[in-house]
Amino acid sequence: MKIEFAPELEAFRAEVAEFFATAPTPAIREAGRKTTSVFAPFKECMEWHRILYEKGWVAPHWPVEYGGTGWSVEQRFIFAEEYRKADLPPLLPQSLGMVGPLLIDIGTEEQKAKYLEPILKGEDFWAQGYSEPNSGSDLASLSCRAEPDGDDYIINGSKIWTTYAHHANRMFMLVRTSNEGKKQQGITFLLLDRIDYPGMEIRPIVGLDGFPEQCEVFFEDVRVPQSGRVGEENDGWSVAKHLLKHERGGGNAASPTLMRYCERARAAAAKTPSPFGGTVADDAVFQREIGELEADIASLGHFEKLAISGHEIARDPAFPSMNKTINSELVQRASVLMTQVSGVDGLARQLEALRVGSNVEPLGSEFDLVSMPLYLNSRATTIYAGSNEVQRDLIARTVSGS
Amino acid sequence: MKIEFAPELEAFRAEVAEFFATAPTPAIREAGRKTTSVFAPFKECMEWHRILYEKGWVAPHWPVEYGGTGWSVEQRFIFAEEYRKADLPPLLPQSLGMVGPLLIDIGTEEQKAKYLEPILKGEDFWAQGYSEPNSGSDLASLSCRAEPDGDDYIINGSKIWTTYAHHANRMFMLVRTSNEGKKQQGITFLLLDRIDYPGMEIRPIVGLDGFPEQCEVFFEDVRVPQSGRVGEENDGWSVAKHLLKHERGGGNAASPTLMRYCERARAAAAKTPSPFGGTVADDAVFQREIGELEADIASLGHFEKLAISGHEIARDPAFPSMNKTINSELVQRASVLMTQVSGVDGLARQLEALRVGSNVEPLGSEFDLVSMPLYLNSRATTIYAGSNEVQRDLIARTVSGS
Amino acid sequence: MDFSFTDEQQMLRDGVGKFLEKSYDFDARQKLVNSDAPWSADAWQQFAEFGLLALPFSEEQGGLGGSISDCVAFAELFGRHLVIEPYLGSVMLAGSALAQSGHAAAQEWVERIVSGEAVVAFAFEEGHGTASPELVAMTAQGSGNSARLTGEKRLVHGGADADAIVVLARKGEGGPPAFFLVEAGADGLDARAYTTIDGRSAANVSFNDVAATELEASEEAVEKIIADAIIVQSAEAVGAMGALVAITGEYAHTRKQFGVPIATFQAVAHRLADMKIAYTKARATLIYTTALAESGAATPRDIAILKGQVGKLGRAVGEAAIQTHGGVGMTDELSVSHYHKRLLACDTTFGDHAYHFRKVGMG
Amino acid sequence: MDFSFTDEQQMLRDGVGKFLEKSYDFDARQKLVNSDAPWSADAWQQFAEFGLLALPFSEEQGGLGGSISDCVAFAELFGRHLVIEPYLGSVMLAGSALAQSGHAAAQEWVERIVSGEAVVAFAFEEGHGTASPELVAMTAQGSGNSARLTGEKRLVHGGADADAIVVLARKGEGGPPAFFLVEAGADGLDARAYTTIDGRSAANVSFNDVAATELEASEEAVEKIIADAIIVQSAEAVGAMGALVAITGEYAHTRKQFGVPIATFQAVAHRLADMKIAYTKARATLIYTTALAESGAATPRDIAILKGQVGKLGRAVGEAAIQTHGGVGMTDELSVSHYHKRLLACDTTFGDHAYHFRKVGMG
Repeated sequence: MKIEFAPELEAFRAEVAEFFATAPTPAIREAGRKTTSVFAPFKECMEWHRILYEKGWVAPHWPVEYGGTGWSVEQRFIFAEEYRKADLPPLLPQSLGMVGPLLIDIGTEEQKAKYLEPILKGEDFWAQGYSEPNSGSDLASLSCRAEPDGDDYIINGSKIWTTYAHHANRMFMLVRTSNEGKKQQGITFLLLDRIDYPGMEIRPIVGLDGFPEQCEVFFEDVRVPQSGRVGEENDGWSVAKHLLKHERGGGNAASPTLMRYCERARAAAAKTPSPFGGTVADDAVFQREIGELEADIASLGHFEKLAISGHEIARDPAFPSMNKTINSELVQRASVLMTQVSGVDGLARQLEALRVGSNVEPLGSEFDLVSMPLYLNSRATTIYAGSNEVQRDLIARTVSGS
Repeated sequence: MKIEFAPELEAFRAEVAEFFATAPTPAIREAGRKTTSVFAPFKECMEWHRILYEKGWVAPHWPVEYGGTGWSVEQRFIFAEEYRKADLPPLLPQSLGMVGPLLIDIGTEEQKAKYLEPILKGEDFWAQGYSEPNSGSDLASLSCRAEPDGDDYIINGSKIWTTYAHHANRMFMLVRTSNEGKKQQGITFLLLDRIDYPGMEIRPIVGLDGFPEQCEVFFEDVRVPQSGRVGEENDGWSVAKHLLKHERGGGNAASPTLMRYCERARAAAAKTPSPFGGTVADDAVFQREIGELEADIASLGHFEKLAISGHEIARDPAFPSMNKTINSELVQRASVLMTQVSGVDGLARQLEALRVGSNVEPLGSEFDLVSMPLYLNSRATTIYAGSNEVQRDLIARTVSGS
Repeated sequence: MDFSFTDEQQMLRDGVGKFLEKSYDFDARQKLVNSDAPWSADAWQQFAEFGLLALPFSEEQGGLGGSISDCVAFAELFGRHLVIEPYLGSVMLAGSALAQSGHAAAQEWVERIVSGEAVVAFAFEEGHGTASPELVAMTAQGSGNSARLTGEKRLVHGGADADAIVVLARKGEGGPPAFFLVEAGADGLDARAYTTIDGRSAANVSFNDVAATELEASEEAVEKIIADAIIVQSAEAVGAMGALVAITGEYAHTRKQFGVPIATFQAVAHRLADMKIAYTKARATLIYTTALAESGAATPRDIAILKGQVGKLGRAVGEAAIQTHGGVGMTDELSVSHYHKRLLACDTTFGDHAYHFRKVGMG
Repeated sequence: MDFSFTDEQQMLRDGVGKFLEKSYDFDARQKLVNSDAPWSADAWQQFAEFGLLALPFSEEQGGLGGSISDCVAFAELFGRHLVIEPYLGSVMLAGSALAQSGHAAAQEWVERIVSGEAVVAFAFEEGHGTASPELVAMTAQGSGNSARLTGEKRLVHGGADADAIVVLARKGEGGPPAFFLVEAGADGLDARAYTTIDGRSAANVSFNDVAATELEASEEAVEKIIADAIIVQSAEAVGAMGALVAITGEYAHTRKQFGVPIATFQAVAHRLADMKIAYTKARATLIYTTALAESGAATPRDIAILKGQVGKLGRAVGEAAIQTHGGVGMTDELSVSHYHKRLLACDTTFGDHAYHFRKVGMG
């Protein structure tokens, strides 16, 4: 066993920190500080995406030949740590973390040639059309239907929880192409070149935090080319399962973000008087709680680092589900702690002050502005991408005595 | 709404406290302090039972005509509070809390005449024969068989988790008398006059705390009279369900015992140095934890008092299951807190020093002697009398929107 | 012991309940929250007609001489319907502060509150969480009719719209907390209005050498007024919890996944069971503590237990309700998230559950 | 980064594992625990033959110059088999304390430990929970070869049976903690022996002006020795957790209730999932922290995180295993309760998870 602490790595860290200190615009920085979700404010996030693309750092986890950086595990972690320390908006996962890696793995050469570069460049943004009003945890029961018609499919039905569909220009989705056999068998995975095909309608859904992050997408006789299919017709379930590994397990490590939440909570606590005297940061109960949270986040970090290094832990079939479960529940715990530090100053609804570029002053600190929306939004983490109940079902299936 | 705080009640409290201060023998007091289970040391517990019988206070929750005290709700709570404050051994529930109330409710006049008085007097102690090695949570699947034969039944099979069977002289049990229909339908409830019928064998089971509290009871062609049947043949399930209400819901209130654990933990904490300075009792984290625990115990007390006063809460079909669930989980939490106060001084196995009348000095304090055995034993509370999983299933069935 | 509502209280519940069912359903409530009005003047008038605004005041003061259990009786319904009107601030807090004062101006304000003619806000919080009167730092200069206030109060419900504000501040440096009356529009008074996450109109109010009238009050009176407000707010929270248990139970029996209602999944069923346990515990503690208070026997520890339990259990019920609903539980459209936000607000004001549990632990 | 065991370490694991499977199964272990012997002399001799007793010592001292990851490699197996021999006390703690000393007597003791000829106990705890060397209060009078010890040490594993005891005590009033060597049978030494809940022979040892030899040690050396012991003990705990996950998974798939294996009940399945998550987290932290220590980069915070996580997660896994087993999990007969008691002991010694999390939180 060993961990390298080579001097080159410190030089790399300095290079990354320098870039993060100079490259982002003020609006990008503001968007980073005001991110209260997995999904950062769209416009500034994509601006930042394009700056990172120019630098060649937009997709560290992609293979070098497709535009990845070829960094070591240590470098990727240093990059992630510095990224979070700088409070920069996280890049959106749908294109870079989901459909991109999927196409690299199993797309046709034509699909790769057509789609990967615009993803890297930040020209395209893909929405994910999986869930339906009656198919949540039971995703395989989806009924949005695609009928073959010549070289096309005709789609009818609807999708829901399609994050940022109102910002997207492309969409990947699961459709039902057959009702024969098991419900998993008649599903097909489609890439849609446009999100404004005739017959498509997108309706944003206002969330409990007041933001329209999710959408519902309706299809009425929408004609799309069959060439957008990934994998075989009726074999979309295995394509989706392949992709889920990227969604749940891979992509970016979550622990640096979580540790950053703790740092922000500590900084705010140091300015907050405790009803028991001194500041909240000095309070034994706060220290006990944040200490446990940080220990749990550290364990997630260890888990992530072992996985990225190629340790057998990542080959456990339960790995993606464990990663998703641990991460989502820690986001919730961290955000609870943040709202506790904010106290009553988190109870004001400040949608306008939260907008990037707003000239409305927050009522309290910037920390108090984001803590409650973050908490509210984070209630979704144990629901989306396969609810934690479904994840635990999957994990349990890998536990048997013999 | 109102709560009486009449001056007579304070006089009653004084009378009870005076009795508890003078009536118990030293051995009974020692047994109380060394009780590390729902089940107090048998010999001293029954001595105390007989002293309470002489006083007329052995069964406050029984109807007056059968030997109850006729006390008001307030008086019963005062009695329970003073009882716990005096650290006296709790009376064993099988006879007074289970089979006694059952017979009062639905026993024949003969059964009442024969069994109630020896229970009150502490001459009889009943074991409960419900669970079997293959029927735990799924109690209705029990297979210990009783074949009618003239005026008798012939019993074959075995029972397990029969608490204190090695101390008992009588036993009530569930047997299978039919395999027709649903598994609940062929069960019969029997009273056994003796626990040493030919063909019966009792084997104590050593628990994780080192004590033989539970037993296994084997039956090989054991002949018992049919007159011991309660209710109809094959209708034992409804009899058992009736009894469960007493086991889970009624009988004695648990909150005074739990509050007493907290008092003992606080007293020990006041003598224990904290690694963070001062004593553990002064430590903010300890205060935060015991405060939450005491608040939860207070809520259980409120719940119990509402129920005893006849509030609608007690008529909720989920009441017994909620009571059992809350109580059992609080016992576990309280005992965890106690072991935390004891720290390493709870790690010694001191079975001999725990015996009532032992002349072996405990290694540390008496508190440190009992905290770990209590913790270990309390792991059973969420398992026995219907596991908490089964209880939650039952509670959930009472939750529906319409 | 008797922990049931009286026949009269049950009648009051029936009446208020019918009105709210009819005129204050969730859609109407949301329309109100999203309107420019800080609250519904119609509903307020209706509350006056039911006598709710007069309830806690003595008959000599034009009130109905009601008790704390009377208030609990209907406050559960306020919680069930997510009522946003400033009953707690104007009646339970500011009103009670005025009513206990012998000051003539105070008596006039009480009459106007009782008639529904005026709403008075209550300014207490000073930021992050002012859990108890002993933590109030704002200090008045001068006393009697010529007191002056400087500083900021936050989360003042109705602070920008009320006809007057009762402020809790110290009587001079290191002095005890006392009530001060400030009229709307007073020089140096500035309110920045906003809506809270639970749909209420509130304001952060800054005081720049504002003229105020001291309302003499004993420390016990201050403590009792806050304690009664905590009980009534807890009743609201318990009402909201009960609604969530019912709504979530209904949903779990209706919503199908994998071909069966999700209530048939044990993980969902056990969560429903835990919700019911939490609600039942919270309600038992509410009722018992109300009965204690009614008998004049509720200690600060009893109030801390109630506040802590309702805060903790309410949060847990809200989070469980959202998780059980899945995606739709995350939307603004369903009531579930609004109940949860109300429960969060109840936990957070007057000290959250962590504060109160620690107070209990301090003995 | 490389977090895998080397081929050599894997071979060591295979060898030790085979021996334990064959000679140290649960029945054999229970027979040993219930015997009069404090531990198995045969097993100890076998550990010597595997080189385990020599492993952490330098080659100049007759050791094998092994690393902390070598020790972790087999310590997981010690945990899986609930090994009761005093490896931690005699080799990791007393042995390392002796080895770092330049004292001639100390070197002789190291040789005897390495050969398996002697067992040396380590006296650290002073009651209720001595979480860290800085909390040691026992103070030595005098120094060098003529130090004198007075006071009590508790939970000294092998304290009544060892050939010598290394005591951690302060060098004079307010002085830094240092190691002192006391030979068995010294005047004024009195050990009250007992068995611990996890089946080990321990003693509370009282010192009444007992002659001792000071083993000079820097504060860093003391801290490092305790940190290494915590890592090895954590490896044992993680091994025990892994065993519980496997045993409980097996049981849940075998035991039937309501006509189906209990693993098909979602409440049981989710508990199994949580057990696996806990074990995986604890093991990831064990491995990462071991690699850090191997690179000389483990900070006190890293050690506190490891100790806290293994303590908390181990307890949770043990409790979940018992609950899943139901009644039989409560018995002395099955291994489940013994694993749990071992995990409780691991949590409790050297400061429990609450202590370490708070240390982490103090920053």
